[in-house]
Amino acid sequence: MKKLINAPDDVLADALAGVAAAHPSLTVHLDERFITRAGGPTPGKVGLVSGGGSGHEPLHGGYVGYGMLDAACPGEVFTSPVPDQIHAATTAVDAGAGVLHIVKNYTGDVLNFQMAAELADDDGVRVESVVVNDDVAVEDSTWTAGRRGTGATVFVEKIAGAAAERGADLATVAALAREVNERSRSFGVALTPCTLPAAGKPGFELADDEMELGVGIHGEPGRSRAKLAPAKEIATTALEAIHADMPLSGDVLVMVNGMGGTPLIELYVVYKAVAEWLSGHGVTIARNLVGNYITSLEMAGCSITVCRLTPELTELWDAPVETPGLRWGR
Amino acid sequence: MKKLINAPDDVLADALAGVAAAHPSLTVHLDERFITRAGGPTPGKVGLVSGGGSGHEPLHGGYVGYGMLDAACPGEVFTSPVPDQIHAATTAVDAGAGVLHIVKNYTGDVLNFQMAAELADDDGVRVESVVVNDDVAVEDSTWTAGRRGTGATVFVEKIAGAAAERGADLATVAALAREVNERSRSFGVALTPCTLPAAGKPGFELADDEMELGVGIHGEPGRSRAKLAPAKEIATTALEAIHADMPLSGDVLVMVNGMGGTPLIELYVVYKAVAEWLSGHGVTIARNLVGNYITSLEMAGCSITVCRLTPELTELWDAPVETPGLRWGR
Amino acid sequence: MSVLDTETFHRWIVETARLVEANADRLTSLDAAIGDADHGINLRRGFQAAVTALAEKPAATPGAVLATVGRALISKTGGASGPLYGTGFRHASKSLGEAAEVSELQLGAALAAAVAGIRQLGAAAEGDKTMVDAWTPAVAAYQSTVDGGGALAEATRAAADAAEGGLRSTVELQARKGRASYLGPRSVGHEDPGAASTVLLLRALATVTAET
Amino acid sequence: MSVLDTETFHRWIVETARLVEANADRLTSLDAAIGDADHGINLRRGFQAAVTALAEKPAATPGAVLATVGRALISKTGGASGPLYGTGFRHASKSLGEAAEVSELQLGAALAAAVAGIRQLGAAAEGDKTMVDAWTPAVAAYQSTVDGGGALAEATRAAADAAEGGLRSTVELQARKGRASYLGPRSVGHEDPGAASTVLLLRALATVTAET
Ligand SMILES: Nc1ncnc2c1ncn2[C@@H]1O[C@H](COP(=O)(O)OP(=O)(O)O)[C@@H](O)[C@H]1O
Ligand SMILES: Nc1ncnc2c1ncn2[C@@H]1O[C@H](COP(=O)(O)OP(=O)(O)O)[C@@H](O)[C@H]1O
Ligand SMILES: [Mg+2]
Ligand SMILES: [Mg+2]
Ligand SMILES: [Mg+2]
Ligand SMILES: [Mg+2]
Repeated sequence: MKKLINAPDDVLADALAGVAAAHPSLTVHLDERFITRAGGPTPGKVGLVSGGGSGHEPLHGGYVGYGMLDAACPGEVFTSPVPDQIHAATTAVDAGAGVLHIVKNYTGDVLNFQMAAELADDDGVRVESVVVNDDVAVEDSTWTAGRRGTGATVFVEKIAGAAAERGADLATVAALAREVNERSRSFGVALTPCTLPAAGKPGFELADDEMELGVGIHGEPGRSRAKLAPAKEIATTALEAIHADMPLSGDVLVMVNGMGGTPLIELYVVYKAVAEWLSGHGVTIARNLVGNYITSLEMAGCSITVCRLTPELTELWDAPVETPGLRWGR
Repeated sequence: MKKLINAPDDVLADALAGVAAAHPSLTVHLDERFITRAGGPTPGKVGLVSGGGSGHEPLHGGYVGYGMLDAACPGEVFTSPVPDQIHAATTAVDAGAGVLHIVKNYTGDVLNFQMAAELADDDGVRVESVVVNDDVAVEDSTWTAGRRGTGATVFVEKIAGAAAERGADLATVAALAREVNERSRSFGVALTPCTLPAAGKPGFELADDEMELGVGIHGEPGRSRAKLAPAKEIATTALEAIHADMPLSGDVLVMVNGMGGTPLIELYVVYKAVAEWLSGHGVTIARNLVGNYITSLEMAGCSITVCRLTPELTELWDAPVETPGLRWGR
Repeated sequence: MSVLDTETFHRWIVETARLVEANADRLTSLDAAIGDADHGINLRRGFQAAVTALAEKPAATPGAVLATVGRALISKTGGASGPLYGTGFRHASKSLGEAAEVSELQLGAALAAAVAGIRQLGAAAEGDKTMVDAWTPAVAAYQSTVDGGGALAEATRAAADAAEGGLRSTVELQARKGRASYLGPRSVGHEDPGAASTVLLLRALATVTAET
Repeated sequence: MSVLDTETFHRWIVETARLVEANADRLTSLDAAIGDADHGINLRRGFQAAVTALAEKPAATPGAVLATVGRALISKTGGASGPLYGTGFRHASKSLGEAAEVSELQLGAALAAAVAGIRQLGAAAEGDKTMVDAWTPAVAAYQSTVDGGGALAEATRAAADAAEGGLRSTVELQARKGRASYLGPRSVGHEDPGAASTVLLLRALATVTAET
C-alpha cells in the first residue's frame, strides 16, 4: 500500500486538519467530526446536511459553502458516519427552518442518518431526509438493498443547495432534491481496485486486461467482470444501461466523473464518446462536469451520471456556488 | 497498461474533441492543435500563450479563459508542442499588444517555442518569452539543462493572466511573470510511475516500499530513491529543499498538487503537514491550492510549490478567473 | 439453575473485543470479497469503544452493561453493523431491565430481543445472507437447549455452534441485503462477514459462561 | 570520385525511417531509463512525416530533400530531438545549396554543418551525453577517411562506426544537457537515446551509399 499518509488510523483526522487549514470558509469541528460553513447557519435558511464514508473527496466536505451544503459529516474511510456526529451537525446548522439530510442509499448510511434524525427530532429540529439511489448497475432493487447512491448526490446537493439559498422552505427543498434524484441515473466502471488505508490491500484483484462493470464508490467489486474495452465501448455500455432504465431525451446535465486515479485527459476521451452517443440519440447536453467529483480513493475508472433537466433545474444548477469543490458565479 | 482510451495514437485528438464538446467557452482548433478562448482575442489585450506536452491536465488547456491564458498548445503526451502550432496560436491571439509565451524549462519546450517566436516575429507579432524554472530538485543548474518548470507555471499563468486582463502592457506582463517565477519554488515526489499511452509500460519501476524524490512532471525518475516515508516527513523534505534554496518568510501562496493518481484526501493530509511546517517557521500561508493542477498522467505522488507573495501578487491572484481548471470571482 | 452477574456480562464484552481484534483481518477479508473491506476495522473500533466505555463508567447491572455497549457501538462503529449490533444490545438491555442477576430464561429472552431488534431495523429475513442468518438459529438453539433442561453453559455453546452453522449456510446464499446484494449472483460462494462476527460474539458468550 | 544524387538522399531518409521504426521500442526504453520514454515515439512520428512529405512533393535536389526533411522533423517531431535533428538537416541542406549531385567533400561539409547547427541550437558540448557525442566523432571519422583518400562508402561506414563508438562512450557519462541531466549521477550507466538514434541515421547513410 502506497499512500501519502502518516498512519492508517490518522488519515481522517489529518485530512480534516488539512481541510481546516486550507479553507478559511469552512469550520471543521475536529472532535465531533463535522464540517460547517464558517460563520454559522444562515438565519431562516433550510440547512443541508450530507455525509458518508470518507475517501470520496471532494464529496462531501468540499461541497460545504454558499449555494450548496451547510454541513458534511465524514465517516471513517468508506464507513458511514455515526449518529452522534450527524446529530451534532444537524443541530449546529438548524436556523429554525429545518434541516434536509441528503443520504446515499447504503444500509449503513441510511441507518445512521435515521438514528440521527430521531435524536434531532427529540431536540425539536425538523428533519427531512432524501435518499439518493441513482446507480442503475444495481438492477433488481427488490432483491437488494436497493440502488446505491453515487454521482447524482453531487447534483442533488448543488440543486437543493441553490433552492435553499434562495429561501425555499424545507418541503420545497426536499421535493426538489427528490426530483433531481428521480431524474438522474449513474453507471460506474473500475479499471483498478483501491486500497483502504486500514485494510492495507486492495478490495479485489483485476487482471491486466480486465475491468469491473457496474461498480459503486467503495472499491467493491461490480456486477460483472469484462475484458478491458475502448473508452467508446465503455461509454456506450454505461449510457445504454442508463437509457434502458430511464429513456433519455431533451436537455440533460452530464457528469463524467473520475474515480480518483484516472487522469483528466482520459475523462475527456470518455466525455467525447458520451457526447457523441447522446447527440446520436437526440439528447442535448445542456450542462456538464468533467473531473473528479465523487471518488473512490485512488481507483482508476469513471462513472457517468445523467440528469434529465427541467428549466427550473437548469436555473438552479446555474445559480452561484462557492465551495472548495464546485465554484461559479462568485 | 489500463487506460480509458480508444487507441494510444488517438488519445490527444479524442481528448481535444472532448474538451471542445465540454467547454463552450473554449474554441479547440482540432487540426492545428491549439485551444483559444471562444470569441477570439480581446482587443488591445496582451495575449498569453502557453503549452507543453499533454498529460498534465488541467494544465494548460484548462487554464484558457478570462483572467488567465488566451491559448494553449498541447503537444503529444509528455512531448513539447511543435513550432507550427505555437506559431498558429500566437498569431491567432495577437490583438496588437503582443504575445507572452509562457514556457516550462525543458530543452524541447524551449527550442520549439523559440522557433515559433521567430516565425511569429517574421509575421510582425511581438513576442516575449518567460521560461519557468522552479524545481529545486534539479540542484546544480550549471551542470544540467537548468531547473525544470513545474508547479509555478500555474501561478505564473494566473498572475500574468490577471495583469493582462487589466490592460498591462507586454513588458509589464512579462516582468510580472518573471517575478512570480523568481519568487516560486517546487519539489515533487512520486509513489508510483506512470505509463505513456504510446509506450505501454511505466517509465520506471518502484518497489512497494520505495518512492522517488525530486521528480518532475514527465514520469521520469527523480534525483534519488528513498524508502517510503510518512506524509509529514515527505512534506518536510520538500519544504527544507525549497527553504534552503529560497528562504521563506512572510506571506506565501502554497500549492499542494496531486500528480494525477493521488486521492484528494491524501493531499489534505500533506497540506496539514505543510501548514504546520510553515507556521513553525514563521511563514504565513495567505493563499493556497490543494488538488490536481499540474499532473503526470496517473502518477501517484504530489508536488509542493511555494511562492513568496507581495501585496501586488496577492491582489492579482485574487482577481477573477474563469477557466475550466481554476475559477473564482465570476 | 445458574445466574449471571454484571461481571460476567462485562467479561463477555471484553472477550468479544479480544476475539474481534484477533479476527479483524479475517472479517475485513470476508468483507473485501463481497462488501467494502471494512467490517473487521469497524467492529474493532466499535468494541474497543465499548470496552473503554465500560471501564470509564462501570455499569451496575447486566442491563446497564448492555446499554452502555449498545450506545458505544452506535456512536463509534459506523457502517451497517454499528447501528445493527448497537440496536441488538439496546433491545437486549431493555429486556433485562434492572435485574442484578440474569437467569438462563432471562438471557434467552434478551437474545431473542436482540435478534428481533436487528431484524426490525435491518428488515432482513433469514436467507438474505446477513448476520440474521447466524443470530436466528443461535437463538433457537439456545432456547431449545434450555427448554430441554440443558444448563446455561450448554445452551450458550449450542448457540455458538448454531451460529457457526448459520455462518456456513450463508456461503451458498445470494445476498439480498447490505452491500453484498449489489453483487447479485457474485455474492454466492462467500461467508457473510456480519454472520462471521456474530459467531465471535456468541463464542465469547459461551466462553465466559462455560464455568456457570 | 563518387557522387550522390537526389534519389540517394531520398533513399537515405526512407532507410532511416525504416531503422527508426524497427528500433523505436529500444529508443523509447533508453529514454525511459534517463528521460521521459518518448524518443522512439517522437522520431517515428518525425521520420514518417519526413517520408510522407518527400512522397507528396518530390524534391529536385539533394539540398531540397534535406530541407523538406528538416521542415517535417521540426513540424512533427516535438520534444528536444525534433528541433535539433530538424535544424541539423536544414543546416546540411543550406550547405549543399542547389547542387544536383553531391561529392564526398560536399557531403562532409554538409555533415559538419549539421552537427554545427545542432551544437549551436542545443548548446551541448562533447561529453554532455547527447546526440552530439555520436555526431562529433562520426563527422571527424568521415573527414579523416576522405582526407586519407578513402572512398565515399568507406567514409560513411567509418562515420557510422564512430557514431557507435560515441554512443558507447555516453554510457559512462553523466548528462549535462537534456532531461537526463535532471538525474544527476543516476544518468550514468545508460546509453543516450539521441546518440542511439544518431547511429541509426548514419548507419542508414552508410547503407544507401555502400554501392557508390
Ligand atoms: N439490512 C441488514 N440486516 C442485517 N444485517 C445486515 C444488513 N445489512 C448489512 N448487514 C450486515 O452487516 C455486515 C456488514 O457490516 P459492515 O461491513 O461493518 O458495514 P458496511 O456494509 O456499511 O460496510 C454484513 O456482512 C451483514 O451481515
Ligand atoms: N541540448 C541538447 N543538445 C543536443 N542534444 C540534446 C540536447 N538535449 C537533448 N538532446 C538529445 O535529445 C534526446 C532526447 O530526445 P527526445 O526524447 O525526443 O526529446 P525530449 O527530451 O524532449 O523528450 C537526448 O537523448 C539527447 O541526445
Ligand atoms: Mg463500510
Ligand atoms: Mg519528451
Ligand atoms: Mg463493510
Ligand atoms: Mg524524451
